[in-house]
Amino acid sequence: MIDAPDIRADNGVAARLEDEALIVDVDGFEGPLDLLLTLSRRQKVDLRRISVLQLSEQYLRFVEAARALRIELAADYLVMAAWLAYLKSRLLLPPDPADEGPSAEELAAHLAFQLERLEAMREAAARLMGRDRLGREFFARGAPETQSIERRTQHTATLLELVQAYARIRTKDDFRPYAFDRTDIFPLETALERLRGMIGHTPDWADLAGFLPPGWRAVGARRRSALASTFAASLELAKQGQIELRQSETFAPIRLRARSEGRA
Amino acid sequence: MTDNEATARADETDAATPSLFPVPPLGEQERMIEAILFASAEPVSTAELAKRLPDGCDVAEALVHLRSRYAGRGVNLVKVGDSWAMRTAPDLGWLMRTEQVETRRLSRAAIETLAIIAYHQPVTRAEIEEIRGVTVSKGTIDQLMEMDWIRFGRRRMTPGRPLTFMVTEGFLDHFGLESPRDLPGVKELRDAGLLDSRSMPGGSADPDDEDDDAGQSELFED
Amino acid sequence: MTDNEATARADETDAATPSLFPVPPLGEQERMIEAILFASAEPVSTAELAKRLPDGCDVAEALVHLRSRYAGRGVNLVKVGDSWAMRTAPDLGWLMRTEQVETRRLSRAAIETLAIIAYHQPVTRAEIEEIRGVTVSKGTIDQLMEMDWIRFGRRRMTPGRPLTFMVTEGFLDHFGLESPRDLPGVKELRDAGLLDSRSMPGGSADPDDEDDDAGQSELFED
Repeated sequence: MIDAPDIRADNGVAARLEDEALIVDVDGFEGPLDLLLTLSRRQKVDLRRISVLQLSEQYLRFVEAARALRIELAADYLVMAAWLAYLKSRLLLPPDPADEGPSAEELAAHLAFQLERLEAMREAAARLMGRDRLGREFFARGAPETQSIERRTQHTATLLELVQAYARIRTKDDFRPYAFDRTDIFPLETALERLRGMIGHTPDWADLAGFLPPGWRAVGARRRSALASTFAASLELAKQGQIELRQSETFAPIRLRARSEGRA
Repeated sequence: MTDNEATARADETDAATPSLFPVPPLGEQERMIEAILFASAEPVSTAELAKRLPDGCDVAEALVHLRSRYAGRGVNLVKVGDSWAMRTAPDLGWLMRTEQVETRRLSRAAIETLAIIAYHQPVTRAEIEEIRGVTVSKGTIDQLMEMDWIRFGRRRMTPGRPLTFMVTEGFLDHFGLESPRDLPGVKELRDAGLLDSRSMPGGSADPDDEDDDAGQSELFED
Repeated sequence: MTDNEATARADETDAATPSLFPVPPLGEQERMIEAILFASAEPVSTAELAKRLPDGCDVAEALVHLRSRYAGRGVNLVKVGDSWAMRTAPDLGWLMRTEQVETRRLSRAAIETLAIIAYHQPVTRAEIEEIRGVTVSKGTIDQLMEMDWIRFGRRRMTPGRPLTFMVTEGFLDHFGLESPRDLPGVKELRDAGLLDSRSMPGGSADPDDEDDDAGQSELFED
């Protein structure tokens, strides 16, 4: 640990022992403000008269000691250390008239206010918990009376249930399996139906592409989907013996015609 | 409570063991029995009362006084077998009727429908179904209407001019809300630890939620 | 009851449903309220009492009488927010060992968060964090909600429209408080400026501060 020259010369050893005790307990602190409040008690003065400069030094010394002991402090403790180092330098230097924003004294006063407020809330919490409490010092009716003739069912819900229901829907929504956009899909069933209706009028060889429904003929995803479905439908009809298919060579247009009894 | 009371109480705690303390005055014994009978879930026997009161108390005598104190009141001290209990005066039984209202939780379908209306109002039935992913039964809407938690809003100016639903004053009142805008968003719920993340598949839910919330605040933007 | 009273009251109710029944005398109204409050373990609101009593009853007046009747008794009439309840006298707590319930132990963080919400309400999560100097863990808010000690308040009308938290009637009941104004030391704290929401001068100050104070003083207005 480094003894900076500005440390009060009061009992250095005792202070160091106290620091080490604090470091061991660091997990017990509820953040840097809590630690500062504990440190401030060493000054044994009213929080309104606390020396923020001295407190900053105490805190920085604590952080230094932790570093020396290779104890890792959470980030918020280091952020506070950086801020206090800045505040300390501002408090020690003569004020720069060009400086904008709050003065070092204002910042220090705010820190003192925060500590005072936190301590006040701690005390208030203790007083609150120390009050006479229902089920401990005073009691409600042990046997509430609900004898009665009329029965009426009434439904109810709490706000928590309501918002949780909503959250449940929304989160379920987030995880709904990805569904294809159906607007660009030409289903097989539709193609089959369409083709079946048309083959009666197709005694001669006709190009498969000619059977695509209107609106699905332009090049693109819709045409690909319609073509695939219509082709699959034509295979199905061929299998059922209702049509004949022909392709002169690989990649040549596929042609089809109705299968007539006479030709068979 | 005052310090005096605290001290007094600490002193009296010892009273059950052979007592160095004076027997409390009869009026005080009456108070004690009154409190015990009030707070007890079951009728309390004279013997049990004697055991719980400080040594030297005259339970029988105090009960006589207490009984006459409650005579003709809205609540009476009655003897049930060998025990004592406080009971509503028989002539006021009719007042207890509303006590018997049986409250049941809303069904899941109803609460989800209600939540969607609250968060998305004014909203059409088709939109509710779109969000829930299932059809909304007429019974659900009727139930929520009957509870005076939802009402019809104006018609949507779209083909078919569908009706919309909104929540009512009664809804806001029941849920202690100033306006539907005060409903927390999904992200706020998560931050408050009110979302059961176990129910979410995969558990890597978070990145999507910002969206949700944005959607909602957008919804309520003026 | 006298004929005079009956006539007087008949005049008053004409506006509502013309009642065929005379208003019960005040003593009888007191009995009815006594019975209702004894029968319920939960506080009952003034509005609910008025609803359950016959038309034309003066609930507020009857409550005043009932309260003084039970002053100093083993069971007292207490006010909880806008509601009323019968509760055993706190100085007799030592007698009630058998009725005592183990309350869940709260963490220090939860206790402090609760106190901050009670004293600063309506308060946002960011403000709680500003006061404690650490983030509020998810479990804390969740736990306090589940105990029915805190609830959502209205949103703060500032950028981001953050939610606020407030304490509930259940909180007041548990801690024997008539209203948040009766929190221990609240006046001293306010006078000392310790309930002001003051943020770091010149820092990335919350623009909500003006609004803060408005919300709070409104709450504690007498």
